[in-house]
Amino acid sequence: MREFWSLVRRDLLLARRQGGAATSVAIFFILTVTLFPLGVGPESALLGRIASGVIWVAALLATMLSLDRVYQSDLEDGSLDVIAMAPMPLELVALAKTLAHWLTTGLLLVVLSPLLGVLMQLDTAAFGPLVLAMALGTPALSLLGSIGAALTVSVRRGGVLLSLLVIPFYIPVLIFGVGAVDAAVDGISARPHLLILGAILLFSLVISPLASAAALRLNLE
Amino acid sequence: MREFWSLVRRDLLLARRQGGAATSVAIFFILTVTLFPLGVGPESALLGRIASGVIWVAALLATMLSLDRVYQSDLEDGSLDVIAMAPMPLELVALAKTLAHWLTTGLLLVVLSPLLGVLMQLDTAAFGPLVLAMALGTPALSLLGSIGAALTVSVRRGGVLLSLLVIPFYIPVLIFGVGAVDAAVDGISARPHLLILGAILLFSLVISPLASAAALRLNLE
Amino acid sequence: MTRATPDDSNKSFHAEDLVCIRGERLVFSGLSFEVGAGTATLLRGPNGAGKSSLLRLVAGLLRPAAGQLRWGSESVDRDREAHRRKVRYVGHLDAIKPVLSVGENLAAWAGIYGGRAADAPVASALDTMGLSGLADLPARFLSAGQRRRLNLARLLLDPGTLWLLDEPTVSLDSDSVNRLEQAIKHHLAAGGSALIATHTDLHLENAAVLALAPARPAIDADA
Amino acid sequence: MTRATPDDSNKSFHAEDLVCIRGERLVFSGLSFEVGAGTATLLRGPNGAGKSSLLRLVAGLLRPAAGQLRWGSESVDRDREAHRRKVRYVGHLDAIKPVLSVGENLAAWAGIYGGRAADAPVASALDTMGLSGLADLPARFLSAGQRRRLNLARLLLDPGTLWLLDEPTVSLDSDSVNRLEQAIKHHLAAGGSALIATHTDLHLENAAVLALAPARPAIDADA
Amino acid sequence: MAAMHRFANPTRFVRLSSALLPWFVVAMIGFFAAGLYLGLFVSPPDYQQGDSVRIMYVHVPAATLASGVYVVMAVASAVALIWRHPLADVAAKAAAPVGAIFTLIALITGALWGQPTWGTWWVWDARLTSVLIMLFLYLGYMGLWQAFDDQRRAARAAAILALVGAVNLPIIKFSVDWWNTLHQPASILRAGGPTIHPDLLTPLGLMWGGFLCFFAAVLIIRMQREIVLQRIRALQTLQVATEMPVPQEA
Ligand code: HEM
Ligand SMILES: Nc1ncnc2c1ncn2[C@@H]1O[C@H](COP(=O)(O)OP(=O)(O)OP(=O)(O)O)[C@@H](O)[C@H]1O
Ligand SMILES: Nc1ncnc2c1ncn2[C@@H]1O[C@H](COP(=O)(O)OP(=O)(O)OP(=O)(O)O)[C@@H](O)[C@H]1O
Ligand SMILES: [Mg+2]
Ligand SMILES: [Mg+2]
Repeated sequence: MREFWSLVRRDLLLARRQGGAATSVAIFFILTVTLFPLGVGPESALLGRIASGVIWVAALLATMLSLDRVYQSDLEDGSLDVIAMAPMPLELVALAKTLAHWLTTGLLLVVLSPLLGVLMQLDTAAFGPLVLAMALGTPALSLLGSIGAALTVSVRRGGVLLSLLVIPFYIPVLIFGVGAVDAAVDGISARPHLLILGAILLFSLVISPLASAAALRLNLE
Repeated sequence: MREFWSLVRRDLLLARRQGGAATSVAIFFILTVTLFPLGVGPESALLGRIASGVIWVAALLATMLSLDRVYQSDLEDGSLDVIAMAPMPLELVALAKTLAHWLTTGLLLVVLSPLLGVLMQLDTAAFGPLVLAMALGTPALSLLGSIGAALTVSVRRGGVLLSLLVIPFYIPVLIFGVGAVDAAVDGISARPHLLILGAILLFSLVISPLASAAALRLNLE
Repeated sequence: MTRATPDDSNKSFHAEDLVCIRGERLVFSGLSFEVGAGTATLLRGPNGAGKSSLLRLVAGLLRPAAGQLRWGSESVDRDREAHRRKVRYVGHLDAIKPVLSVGENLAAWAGIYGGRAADAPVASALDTMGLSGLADLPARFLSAGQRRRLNLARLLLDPGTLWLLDEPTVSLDSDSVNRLEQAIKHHLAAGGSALIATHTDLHLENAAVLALAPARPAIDADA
Repeated sequence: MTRATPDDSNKSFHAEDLVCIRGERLVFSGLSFEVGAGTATLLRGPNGAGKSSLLRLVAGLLRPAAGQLRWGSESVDRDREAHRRKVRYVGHLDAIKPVLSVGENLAAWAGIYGGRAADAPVASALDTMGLSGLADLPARFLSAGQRRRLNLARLLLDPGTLWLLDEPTVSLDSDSVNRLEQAIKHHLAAGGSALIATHTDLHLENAAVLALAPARPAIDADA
Repeated sequence: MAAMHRFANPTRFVRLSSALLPWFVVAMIGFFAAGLYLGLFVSPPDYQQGDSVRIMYVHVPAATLASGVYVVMAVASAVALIWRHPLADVAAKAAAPVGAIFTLIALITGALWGQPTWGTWWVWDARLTSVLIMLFLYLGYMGLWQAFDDQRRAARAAAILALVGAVNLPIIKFSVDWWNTLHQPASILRAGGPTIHPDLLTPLGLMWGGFLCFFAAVLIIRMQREIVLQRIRALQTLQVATEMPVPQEA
């Protein structure tokens, strides 16, 4: 496990140094959401109705756009060869890198989501469920995204193929994430949505390391 | 000018070979737009109201995401050194690469926008202005984006920083692009918006090659 | 977790009837050789003969289309993790992060390799490759030769048993080539072994030469 | 558009009092040298001495912190485009697109370089570097040495006047090194010139040597 | 050569499938002819929708087979990954474009049908949304195949994706249904879904049979072509081996 945490620490250090990757994800998230009042018009009733959807779509996009960081640069400069030969299973490598990805993107999205709720005139009653849903949903996004990132890692400029692969898998997270917030807005319990999000998270936690490791193995050849 | 067209042709060839970069941009555009109904719900009236905004935001994102293709891979493999030493001014190089970028992304967005109008339940009266506004707006997006791409080209994984730089410049295009469509929906003339979009395009056409070339020069050092 | 020190695996490494196919083209076939403990084998052959491919095969990064890799009589496939703990691969690519300093780059590898490497003094590895003055320099400022030296310094953190070096002398000045030769000799003297692809000369006594020619490999034992 | 053929610029290239600063560190200063028409200069020095930096300076990809570059008596800054038309730079990086075939890679450069290069038979350039059999192979399948040969073949499309080669022999097998030497000699015989950074030996008669040592460069004239 | 070994089994497949192919083609022509005749000329027009109801004879079989083909693909991928059966990859690769085309036909005929019946080309109904997502899954799968030039690696990557997709498919379907019932249902669809008249059932069944035979025939043709290509590649592999120059240096 020492190697596992070393790898996580390394990826965090790299993210911090690489032009503040984490802050850029945060700013991308905020900017995408602020584009909407500009695009859709400022009526607060309309904004409030689409708030949960817009925030979640922006979270999906922000996660997806940062996915190529997970494996790609390590493959390109040969680091992935060296990591793959380290004395730990490739499944653990994938998990460590996914964890580091979540810590530098998803975690920030969780923290920032109330702020965006304010910007989008979201009902204050829904802030709690929004944060909770984000806390359960974003790790699932990182885990599912890791599979796509690993599959396309040796494909030059695979970024857009990556989004094509990943978006269908993101749809359930989007739907139940939005569902949790909308339930709270409508005054019903968000619990069922949150439970389903939890189930999706557990499910991704099981398949992601396996599928990512298998994908990495074939891409190293 | 022979060199100019050779460079455009080369970039088009590369785009075609690189896993169908152009089709992937198209797919990304469609995917992003489909996420919104899933996020905000399927009611046609609501969707129709936010349609123009969503389509334009998706166009912005699709353009932005493909921007790193313009210079980055050429810098990373040393091709940009060789191109910069070719017997043509760097301004022309920037223009050629931007043109190739538009032909493989913006042009597709123009063609696809009516289809997305259908998906988003947009008023059919607005289809004409939507296509026109896209035809004027997307070249401006490529030109303005080229400046950002050139500025961030030597930053590893500069993708998100790039979006930070570029989004503020994209906002006028977004506002008048959406304005043109909404005017048509409301039954007023879209002409003033289209004229302003044309002016933005001309303006970008003048400053983009100059600024991009200066930024490239900086980054080659 | 057992550690691979030269002692606990005093067996020679064998390859038998290896076939390598890349991009659906046959690179070599029927290749057999042995790398004994304490010995080095130089891999030679024209461009495209398959030297890099062979090294990646032995490293476990590529799977052979046919053939076997063994430590003594035990097949590598039986325990791939043990194999990984024994081999150290330095390829054409640098595995250097430009945003980290020279010292941080090496420290990161030391952590990830765990075991002995985690406690290995990064400073002494840098020193051996003549990089001690540059430890705090961001790696993006390194020249081609300095980058390669940093990459080679990784070997010294935890030397493992079998070194797989792909053109290690590229971009190195003559002083650095000497340092590399010393490091290899030291590794061999400690019971390690090495398989080295190179187009230039490396001064190693008693090194076997494995000449690779597509589909017709041969082994002669001289320096 | 005037073309740079060896005839129309039968002047030697001069560098005077060059100062190079990279990443806010002084790499070298007060460096002066001359590369006459028909001659080659070998650039030597330990790793990090500034060979690659000097070549990028001369190529115009870096600006010197101080000092002057001249063709005969005419400063390079007066007409940078003419200078670009005269120099040909082959650096550490490959400038090879993995998705294009070997032939397409070279053809793309020929088009972009316009003038003489556009009409130059790509096939003959490939042949000279021993790549003729590989013209239709996607470049991503190339081995390290084959990639370098493809990169060098670019020089032959439109040779310009002054070749700037950064460690051109890296990864080349001995046969390819011969081909490269022949190509350089041919270029010199046609009135061209070359500035070549290398750690290995290149067999060129009458090549001057410019030895670079950080902040203390010196010129000796022998082979 | 060991590589040739792998094709012993495909050889048998080619023989068997070549024998079956004409039957599928004949059956397909028969089904289509009878189905189209009954559907276009014999069956009565719908009292509400008029003749546009006849689009159903193409729409419904295409829509049902669209997800059926994905199941075939996923099973083939599982076989390929677990047992490394050489035919399984070929089958999965051959099935994907057929499935994508069925999906596309369902979408296009659905949209053509929707215009006269609902007055709009598209609504975000749960079923339609699932079909759209299905199209994305197909496109991603085919894109991944294309992105690699080494067929062996492409096969493995695509198989991993197909399997992950298959286990995700129920979750996606479930979530889309949930999403649709959560919001007030798109009213037109509730009203518009016509119950199928027995007179329409016979031509529908015939057309369905025709589509199925079409799938089988195209699958066989594509698989055979893929096997031939694989053989050519294997031959080229060997040929390169013998043509390689033998270097002199030791
Ligand atoms: C783009 C638009 C459409 C799509 C993607 C679509 C999709 C589907 C799918 C997936 C099925 C198969 C359901 C199953 O497996 O049981 C289906 C069946 C059917 N569709 Fe559509 N459809 C579309 C438009 C329409 C329209 C406009 C109508 C007519 C008003 C229609 C009428 C039917 C009928 C009658 C069936 C068969 C009966 C049933 O299973 O309920 N569809 N469609
Ligand atoms: N990633 C790859 N995919 C497909 N084929 C490859 C790949 N890499 C190399 N090859 C092919 O395999 C053969 C052997 O390549 P390899 O890199 O092993 O040669 P090498 O002996 O290391 O040559 P060099 O001396 O030039 O480094 C070459 O003919 C090359 O075309
Ligand atoms: N991009 C850069 N930014 C800042 N400093 C750099 C950069 N590249 C190189 N340097 C520094 O400039 C000095 C000279 O580097 P250069 O690459 O010119 O050396 P070199 O003589 O080519 O060495 P080698 O033989 O290793 O290739 C080195 O000390 C290096 O630290
Ligand atoms: Mg090699
Ligand atoms: Mg150098």
